[in-house]
Amino acid sequence: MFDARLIRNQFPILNTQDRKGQPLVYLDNAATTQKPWQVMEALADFYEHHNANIHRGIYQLADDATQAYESVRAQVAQFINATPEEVIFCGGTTEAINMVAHGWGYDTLSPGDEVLVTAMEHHANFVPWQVICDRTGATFKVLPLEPDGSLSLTSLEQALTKKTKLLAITQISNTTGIINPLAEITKMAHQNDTLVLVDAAQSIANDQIDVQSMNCDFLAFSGHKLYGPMGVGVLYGKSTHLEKMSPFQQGGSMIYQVSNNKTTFKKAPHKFEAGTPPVAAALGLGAAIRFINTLGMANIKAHAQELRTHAWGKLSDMNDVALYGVALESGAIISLNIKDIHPHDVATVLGEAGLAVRAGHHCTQPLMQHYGIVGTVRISFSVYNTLSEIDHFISALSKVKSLLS
Amino acid sequence: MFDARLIRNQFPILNTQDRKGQPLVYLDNAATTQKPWQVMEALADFYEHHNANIHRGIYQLADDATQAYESVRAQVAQFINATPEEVIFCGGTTEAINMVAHGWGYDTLSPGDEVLVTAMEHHANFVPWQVICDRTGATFKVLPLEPDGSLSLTSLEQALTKKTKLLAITQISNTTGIINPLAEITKMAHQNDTLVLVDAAQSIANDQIDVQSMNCDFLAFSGHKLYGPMGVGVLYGKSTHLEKMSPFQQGGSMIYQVSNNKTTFKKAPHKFEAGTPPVAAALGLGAAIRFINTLGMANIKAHAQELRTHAWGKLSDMNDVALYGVALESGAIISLNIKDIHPHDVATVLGEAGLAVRAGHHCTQPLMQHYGIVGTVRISFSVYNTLSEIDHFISALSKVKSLLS
Amino acid sequence: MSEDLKKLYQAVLMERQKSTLGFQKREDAQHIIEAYNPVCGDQFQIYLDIENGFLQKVSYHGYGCAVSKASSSLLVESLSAKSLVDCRSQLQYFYQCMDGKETQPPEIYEALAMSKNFPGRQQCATLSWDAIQEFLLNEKGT
Amino acid sequence: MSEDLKKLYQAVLMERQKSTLGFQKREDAQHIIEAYNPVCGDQFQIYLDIENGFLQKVSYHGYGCAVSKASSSLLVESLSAKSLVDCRSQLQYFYQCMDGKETQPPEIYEALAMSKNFPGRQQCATLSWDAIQEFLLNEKGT
Ligand SMILES: Cc1ncc(COP(=O)(O)O)c(C=O)c1O
Ligand SMILES: Cc1ncc(COP(=O)(O)O)c(C=O)c1O
Repeated sequence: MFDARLIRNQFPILNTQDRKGQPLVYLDNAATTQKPWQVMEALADFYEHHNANIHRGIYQLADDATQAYESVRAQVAQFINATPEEVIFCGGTTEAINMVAHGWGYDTLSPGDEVLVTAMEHHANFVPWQVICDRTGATFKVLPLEPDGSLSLTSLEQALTKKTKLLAITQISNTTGIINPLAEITKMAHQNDTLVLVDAAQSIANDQIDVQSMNCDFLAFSGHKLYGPMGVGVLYGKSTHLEKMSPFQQGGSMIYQVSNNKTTFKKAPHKFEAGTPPVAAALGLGAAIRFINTLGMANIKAHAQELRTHAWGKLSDMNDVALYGVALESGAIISLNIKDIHPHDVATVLGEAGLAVRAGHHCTQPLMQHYGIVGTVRISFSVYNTLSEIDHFISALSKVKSLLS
Repeated sequence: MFDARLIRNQFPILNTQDRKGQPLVYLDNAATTQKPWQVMEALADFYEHHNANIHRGIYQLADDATQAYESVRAQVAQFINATPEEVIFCGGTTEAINMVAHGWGYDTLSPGDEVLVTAMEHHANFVPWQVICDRTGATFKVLPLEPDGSLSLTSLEQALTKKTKLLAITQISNTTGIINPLAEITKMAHQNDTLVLVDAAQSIANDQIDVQSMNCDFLAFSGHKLYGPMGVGVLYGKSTHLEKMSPFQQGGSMIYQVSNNKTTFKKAPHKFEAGTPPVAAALGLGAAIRFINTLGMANIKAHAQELRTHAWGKLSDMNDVALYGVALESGAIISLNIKDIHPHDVATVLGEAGLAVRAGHHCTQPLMQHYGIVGTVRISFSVYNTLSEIDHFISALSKVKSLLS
Repeated sequence: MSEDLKKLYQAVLMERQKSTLGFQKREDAQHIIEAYNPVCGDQFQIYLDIENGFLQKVSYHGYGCAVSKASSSLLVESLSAKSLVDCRSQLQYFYQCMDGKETQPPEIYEALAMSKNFPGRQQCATLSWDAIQEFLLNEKGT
Repeated sequence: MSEDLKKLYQAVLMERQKSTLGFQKREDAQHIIEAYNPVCGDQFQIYLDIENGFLQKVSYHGYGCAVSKASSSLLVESLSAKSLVDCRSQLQYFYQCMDGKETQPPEIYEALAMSKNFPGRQQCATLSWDAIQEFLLNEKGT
């Protein structure tokens, strides 16, 4: 294990204070994580020493930039146990999912086919499928959840049929932290020749991901939830799928040959990277992965579990607090509500005390409809959070209650 | 006017040396410009002081980040004389054009309709139109050029008919620097109710753009060609078009309301910004625009013209050099070939001498086909280039000839 | 706990939130106006009839935070039985208070105006008012 | 001007480029193999017949830089009238020279291998060879 207090030193923002001089207690890591200095350094280093457009240059700078960019691709591949050809850089989870929904879906789906998603999906893994089904005439199906918000594998098994062309599912719910057992799920899906797209936005920074043993067909995540910069993300896809899939965007760098009548594309992954990519951000992602590897994913996971268990215990002792999701086997996230107090009012009072928490539907309106609520207060943990920050949060909650109820 | 030598001090990379200890002579600005320290500073400042996900937070950090991001939108709007609602952030020119080709095109085009592009377009403003025409059954038309590579307004007028739903055209050719007179062109096009999308990738850093007086319907550019970071760009669209246009991507932040049966979207520009945007990069773009405004666009343009005129003069004195495009009224770009020497060989020898130039088709294969060549050597200028760098280039070219011919 | 925060939440708002003034569904209303904030999901319906140019039977229903609820309840109180003309000037007065342009605002308006000192909360205070304003813009007649 | 650069370009390459060894279109060839680099646009066709397991009438045509031309011309010279088996081992030998694994490469191979010291030029030296390799992989027979 590691000492979170020492890790904090690597995050400049955690050593700043807000306008009232309070230190930042950042518990909104599911929205975006803070960045260690190594990431800022990688950005600055690129622009100060290596900035050039990649893939097309015959001078040193352009070659350096290309090699650096491609080496991050190899690093990402290793991080998730894929090959570099299966790693596509893009803007983030949202773009990664849209690439598949529109690239794969447009060519593949037709009336009679089904796409299945769960009711716990983030809008990014829900709406693109709804839209492409609407365009192609395929049926968009939403798998209902158990009362506690978890997925029943029995219901899933029943919902999967030969008609189900693709299952789009999150590995960890960004609202409740509930973890879906993906290795089992892909096995079930593949029995019906159903492809599985995994939304790993929340799991990528919190658990070791191995696309081989998970055996997913596609997997999407964002750099900014992994201590990296905003504006870069990854789509992993099995080579056999990528070969057949149409490129979502067309432009420079992904072209094999262009003429007035006909255009051919390069092979994956380049086929899917049209135009100038976010090279500096990709290098920042590389630095972030190095940061994570130094800490060790097992330690990171254990730390998050310690924080969550501690917080869940304290919260479940408070009798006017409702908790959503399940106590155990969950990601670094807790959603709650205080009786009769709107989540935004809670977050405003906490914000005044220097606590950054999120309130609202967390881009999971279908899940809110499942629970019959409009929103929750969500706290989410990262490597630099400490038990005393959790205690600070718990005691601030009491102040909220005394002020608002 | 300004002194380019003083401006160089603001660009850290220009004060570095290559592995052989030679200073960098960077003449590949059309591919990407170098970045002044203010841009790196903006990136670091965001991550060290304001990093949070935007649009959804009820704490100070998230609010600061949102306001900073939105203030760059206002800044961009002012820079091109638009309103903030007409400014959409995206990954770059390529994504901006794809947003229109697929978002607008998919809903609008049908068999019998035509999309017109010119033979000087970058692949980014060529292939997406080819693909969407193929998908919708519309006709993709390429307007041939004059022998020198320029556009004839007479031919354009003849090619535009009531069938032409959209004309996609670059403001400045990224290969020859040829400038298209857009105010005249949009007038011509609008007489047929043809919309005009302007690819401003090359013009944005080199001329004052006023979307009102240009009267274009859409305009696209990238931050990284404007001294800003990679991974951020802008699509401008007239509000009336944006209102009707479908979002290219779907996900968080662009949703009005989601349910299993129906999803509604926010208004523009938010409708088009699905997921976590590249906030830091947008702030970097803001810093870049401030940098430009300080220099003054008229000065920037005059400086580039001085460099180009000087270079064109020297080059046209060399009798084994072929120049493409036109001498006058051109952007900060020159394309050339040395008799019997392949552009890549030229670039390699120049690269050894510390000169960064580009060689190849510059993502304009149709233009190469027009000229009947495979590639050119391209030099392109920016605020920090000096007349003595041009002279250095010219004398290096002589060495190339002595070595290779 | 800052003074601004106390002002925003205490006394006035808490009282209003607990009271049920104007909180009532009415499906047979002549006009049902939606007030929805996609960012936070707060959603109210405002019910009203217009009789001879006067707003009648104004009520609201829905779900939202303490601030948006108090503000909606205040709206019902402020516009009930007013003429369209008076409603429009009342709205103008409300926005002036919110912007801090009115030097001596009523206590409840002043408390609501505090919302602009809190990240992401400005819209809570004006959600229902914005919806009514849009409605009145499209509504002919004085 | 660096020594590496001189090595890459001088003498050997220049000579080959000027010579027209093996530079010839032949549309009636049994096999026409495309070698294309989408990054730079260099494009060659390699023409050959296979007779009793031997490569015959090998030639190339197309457009490319000095390095890729010299390399293609060398390919023609190296593989002409060789058996498939010999071609395969010749290819292996060529790649070993390119990788610097062969300690005493022929002068021309050594010159071509210099290309890897120049940004973006590695593929120029191997473009036609890569195409032939892929062709031979799919070609049954020894
Ligand atoms: C004229 C033109 N259009 C489009 C592009 C594509 O821009 P980006 O690669 O930033 O998307 C470029 C730059 O390569 C260009 O020069
Ligand atoms: C589960 C999940 N999926 C998708 C996303 C979208 O990620 P991004 O906004 O980085 O595209 C998020 C984050 O907001 C998420 O938590």
